[in-house]
Amino acid sequence: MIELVNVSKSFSNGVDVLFNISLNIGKEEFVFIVGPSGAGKTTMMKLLYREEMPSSGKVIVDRVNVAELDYKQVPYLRRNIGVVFQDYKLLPKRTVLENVAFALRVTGAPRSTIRRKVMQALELVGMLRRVNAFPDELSGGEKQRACIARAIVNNPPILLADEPTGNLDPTTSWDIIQLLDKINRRNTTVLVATHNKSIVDSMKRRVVALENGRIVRDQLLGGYGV
Amino acid sequence: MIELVNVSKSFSNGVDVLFNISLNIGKEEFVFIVGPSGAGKTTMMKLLYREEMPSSGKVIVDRVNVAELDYKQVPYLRRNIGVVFQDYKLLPKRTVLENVAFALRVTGAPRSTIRRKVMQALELVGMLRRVNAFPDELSGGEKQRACIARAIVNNPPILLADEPTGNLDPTTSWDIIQLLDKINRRNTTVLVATHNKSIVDSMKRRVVALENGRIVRDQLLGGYGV
Amino acid sequence: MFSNLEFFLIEALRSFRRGALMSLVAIATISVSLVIFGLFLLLVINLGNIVGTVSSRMDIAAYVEKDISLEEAGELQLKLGKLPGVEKVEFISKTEAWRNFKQEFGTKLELDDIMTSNPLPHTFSVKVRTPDLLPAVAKQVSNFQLIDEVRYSGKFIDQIRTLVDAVRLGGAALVVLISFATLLIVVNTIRLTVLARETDISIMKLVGATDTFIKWPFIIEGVILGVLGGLVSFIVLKFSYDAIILRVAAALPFLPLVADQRLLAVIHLVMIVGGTALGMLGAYISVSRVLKSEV
Amino acid sequence: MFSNLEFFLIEALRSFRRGALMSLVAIATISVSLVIFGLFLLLVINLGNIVGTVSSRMDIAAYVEKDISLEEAGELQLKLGKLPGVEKVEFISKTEAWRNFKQEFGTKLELDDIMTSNPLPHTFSVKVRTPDLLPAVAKQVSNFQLIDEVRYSGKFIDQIRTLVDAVRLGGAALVVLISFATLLIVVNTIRLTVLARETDISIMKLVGATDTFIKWPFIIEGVILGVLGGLVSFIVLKFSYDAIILRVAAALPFLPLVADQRLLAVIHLVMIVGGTALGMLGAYISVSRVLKSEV
Ligand SMILES: Nc1ncnc2c1ncn2[C@@H]1O[C@H](COP(=O)(O)OP(=O)(O)OP(=O)(O)O)[C@@H](O)[C@H]1O
Ligand SMILES: Nc1ncnc2c1ncn2[C@@H]1O[C@H](COP(=O)(O)OP(=O)(O)OP(=O)(O)O)[C@@H](O)[C@H]1O
Ligand SMILES: [Mg+2]
Ligand SMILES: [Mg+2]
Repeated sequence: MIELVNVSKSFSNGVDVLFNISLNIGKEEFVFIVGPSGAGKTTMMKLLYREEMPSSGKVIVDRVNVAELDYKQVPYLRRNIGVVFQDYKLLPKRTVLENVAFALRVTGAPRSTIRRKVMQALELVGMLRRVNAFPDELSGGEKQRACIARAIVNNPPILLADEPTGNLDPTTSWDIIQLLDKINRRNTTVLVATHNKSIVDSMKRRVVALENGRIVRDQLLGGYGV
Repeated sequence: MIELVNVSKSFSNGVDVLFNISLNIGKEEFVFIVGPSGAGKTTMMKLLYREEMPSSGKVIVDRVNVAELDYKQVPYLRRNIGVVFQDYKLLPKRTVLENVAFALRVTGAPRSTIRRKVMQALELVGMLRRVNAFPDELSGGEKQRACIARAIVNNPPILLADEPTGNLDPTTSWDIIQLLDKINRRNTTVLVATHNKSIVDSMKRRVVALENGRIVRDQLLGGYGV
Repeated sequence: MFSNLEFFLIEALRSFRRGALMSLVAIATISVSLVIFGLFLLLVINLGNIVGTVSSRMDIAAYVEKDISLEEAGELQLKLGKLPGVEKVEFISKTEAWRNFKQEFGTKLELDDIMTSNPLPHTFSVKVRTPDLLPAVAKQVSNFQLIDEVRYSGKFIDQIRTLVDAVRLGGAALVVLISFATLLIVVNTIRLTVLARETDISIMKLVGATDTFIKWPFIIEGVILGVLGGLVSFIVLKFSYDAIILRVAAALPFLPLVADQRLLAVIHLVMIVGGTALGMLGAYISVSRVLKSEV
Repeated sequence: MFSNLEFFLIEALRSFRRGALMSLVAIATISVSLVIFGLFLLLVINLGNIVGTVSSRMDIAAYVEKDISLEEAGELQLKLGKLPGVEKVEFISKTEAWRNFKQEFGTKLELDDIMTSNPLPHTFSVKVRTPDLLPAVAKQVSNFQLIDEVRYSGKFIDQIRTLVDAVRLGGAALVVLISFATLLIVVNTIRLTVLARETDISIMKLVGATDTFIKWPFIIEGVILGVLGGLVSFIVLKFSYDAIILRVAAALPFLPLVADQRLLAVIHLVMIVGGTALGMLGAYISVSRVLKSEV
């Protein structure tokens, strides 16, 4: 489903972030990306939905080389990849409901199904109570959950979750990870970048460890540390 | 140093967040605030530096009732309280260096001391490598560390850290907590709101647990759970 | 596309409402620049009109020395009136002319004592439609047998004609310039409101919105801003111009101000339609720019 | 306060540079509205000037019937010239007047055949400084013993005077209106750039900045935008006006356009200073508003 071949990334201001990354992730997989702050986890994910372009190498998502994708096709790629952004990226002047609905609206989904699916997704992340709140009126964890709801509302074949539990208490974190796991079992490829040691250790899934832009470990049934 | 007396907080749109909170924190203390997402941790901290006003009750910081403070005095209150915001609140068009320096500039500190203190603070959080980057060019953890550097650069007598390790790997998290501990030993009152169970458990400090806007536990030498 | 129209409309209205202060500031700016535009337009039209009227008052004097009967005079007047370019022909008999002359100089000169007979000729005063027709008409008039001499103040008319041309040209240039300026101000104002939402736009792109999908609500919002700006300026201009012509008509009744309701309606329409078009254009340009600069 | 000036300046320059697109858009808008303002000002000044010149050409005719010597005439001319409000006095002897008259009507009338003596009086043509002085001066002129009759075209002068007053008043009103409009546009433009940085302002407050500390860089930035907008508009206006008067002087040499370099310098100064002041004012108002609305 996802294939990185000798991918390197340097930013225009000369910062080198990824060095010769190669990685192959199958359709049914659930992968944790771990590594210290600044290792390049977020950057690697950004390559997949083309928020960033690789400096060299191939980024293949669902048999398509993302870097060579026509500009017009990018929105359709992105609709197939649900993303939980590390910094949420909620639209500030829209309520939680509208934010989540937006991801469905862009696909042209009919109004009736939108409302049903949005409420479902918000229920899954435990946010029914705050549907009409604006992002400014949410706690950190609530924003994070709204963002998760938006990422999954569309049932995308690929789900990228960048530090999805950074602002959640252990119980809620655990619920969210269970949710991601359930989604994975419904045939969705799931990538989770996280620093949450206890979750990685107890899930026993494939772990890819980045350090200074290089893959230093790729382990099935791995843990957070070595 | 900090005293809350029967504090309640409802937002103007009718959401009740804090109910009759009373709390007394001494000058030398290091306190963890824990509780599920949406419990009211951030709101409680906002009352201390007057980002929010209490609906009722007294909020006393350094013998002054914050709610009755003259508008002109608020900046001086805030200079005495270093805050690590949960959402960082870095100025987007300024580099890391400028962001941290800003907290000193507002106090009218001389240029020479500013540079020295800023570099010191950035070194403490391990951000010397990225001093000239803009917030947009930082990883999640780097933003968080820049925000921590800004909060401590001024050596404020009170330090509020709202989820300061949410985007940091366990090693860096631990370094940051050690740093906060060191700052506390230099006679600074430190409040840390966090979901990081392992840190709270191993630090063995005073723990205040919030749930649905009420203090459900206040324990010296406590842990994350009961 | 069109199934989304309702949604886009709702979107536009919402963002309009939620960014109320910015929207109001934008509308105020648009209204103000449209009012200036309208005032300029009316000023130029009126100037053209005034100069036009003044110049149309220029006439040709055709003298007949032979004593002619009233009948003959009437006949000639009719013929002259039928010449192309002629607006009006007046007949001033030599008696009348003499009376006028005496009125001008008479009180102090005992003219009747000095002169036994009236020395002045009969005069036809020929008004032409536009001053540039003067030479041609004068030539035709002089071709009539009865007419002995034709006069018009050539140099003065030339000056007036140049002035009229200059005012018309200058006015047109000014209108073009002000249109351009208005366009710039309106487009820029809307661009500022769009630039303020760059972050929103980048988020929309990241969650899979196509450029078209993002554009429409902005364009509709631009149209709303433009329409409201146009309406406000229309109201301001209408009432102030009505007040102005009333006052001017009272104070300077001889000044020919434009009060043709149909022309005014057209100008007002231009302002509303112009505001709308500019709002749309401004939004389109700005949002396209921002979209291109985003990932 | 002033120890911070350097810092504020650097801050302002930085935010100006980093928000380059917005700044450019703002400067463009400000320039455009100032150019319109300047054009309007020049238009009104020139209109006033033209009407003023035209009306100053109105004169009083004073008739002397008695035959006077050239010496007497010269003396009288001198005395008339010394009356307050009088600009220029011309003497047209009866012979000259008769020659003019004959030139006007003469070719076709054998006047000399009819009249043995010149029936016209000597005439002094008295020009006054402003048309409203006409009645007073006329009265004084008529008090001279030698003068038999004094004439000026009262009704026409009244109309001209009303017109001059109207143009002056209307011009002043227009200038006030356009000044106000320019003010609104500039202030609003800057307000839009400030509104776009509400978040920045709230963050600054949260890390302990006083309102004054936040305000200054914005005000300096407003001044920079205003100065640059003013300079651009000054350059545009200077060159276009120079081009216009050259062309008009060639095409309509009789039109008295204002080319007084000192007056123009004042207008240009007004634009630059005005731009600066408006930039400052706009920034001050907007940032104060935002500051008040923030925590
Ligand atoms: N736009 C950019 N321009 C320049 N450097 C960048 C940019 N974005 C990221 N970087 C740098 O690239 C490195 C990797 O960033 P990335 O966000 O991928 O880290 P990460 O692994 O997600 O870290 P974290 O766990 O802290 O979120 C960081 O040092 C960061 O400063
Ligand atoms: N401005 C606001 N208006 C309305 N409700 C608000 C506002 N700010 C916060 N709330 C609500 O108050 C409750 C407590 O929020 P708070 O941010 O204090 O939670 P928290 O304990 O910090 O949670 P987290 O761990 O997720 O950050 C939440 O339900 C939140 O939605
Ligand atoms: Mg990251
Ligand atoms: Mg919080």
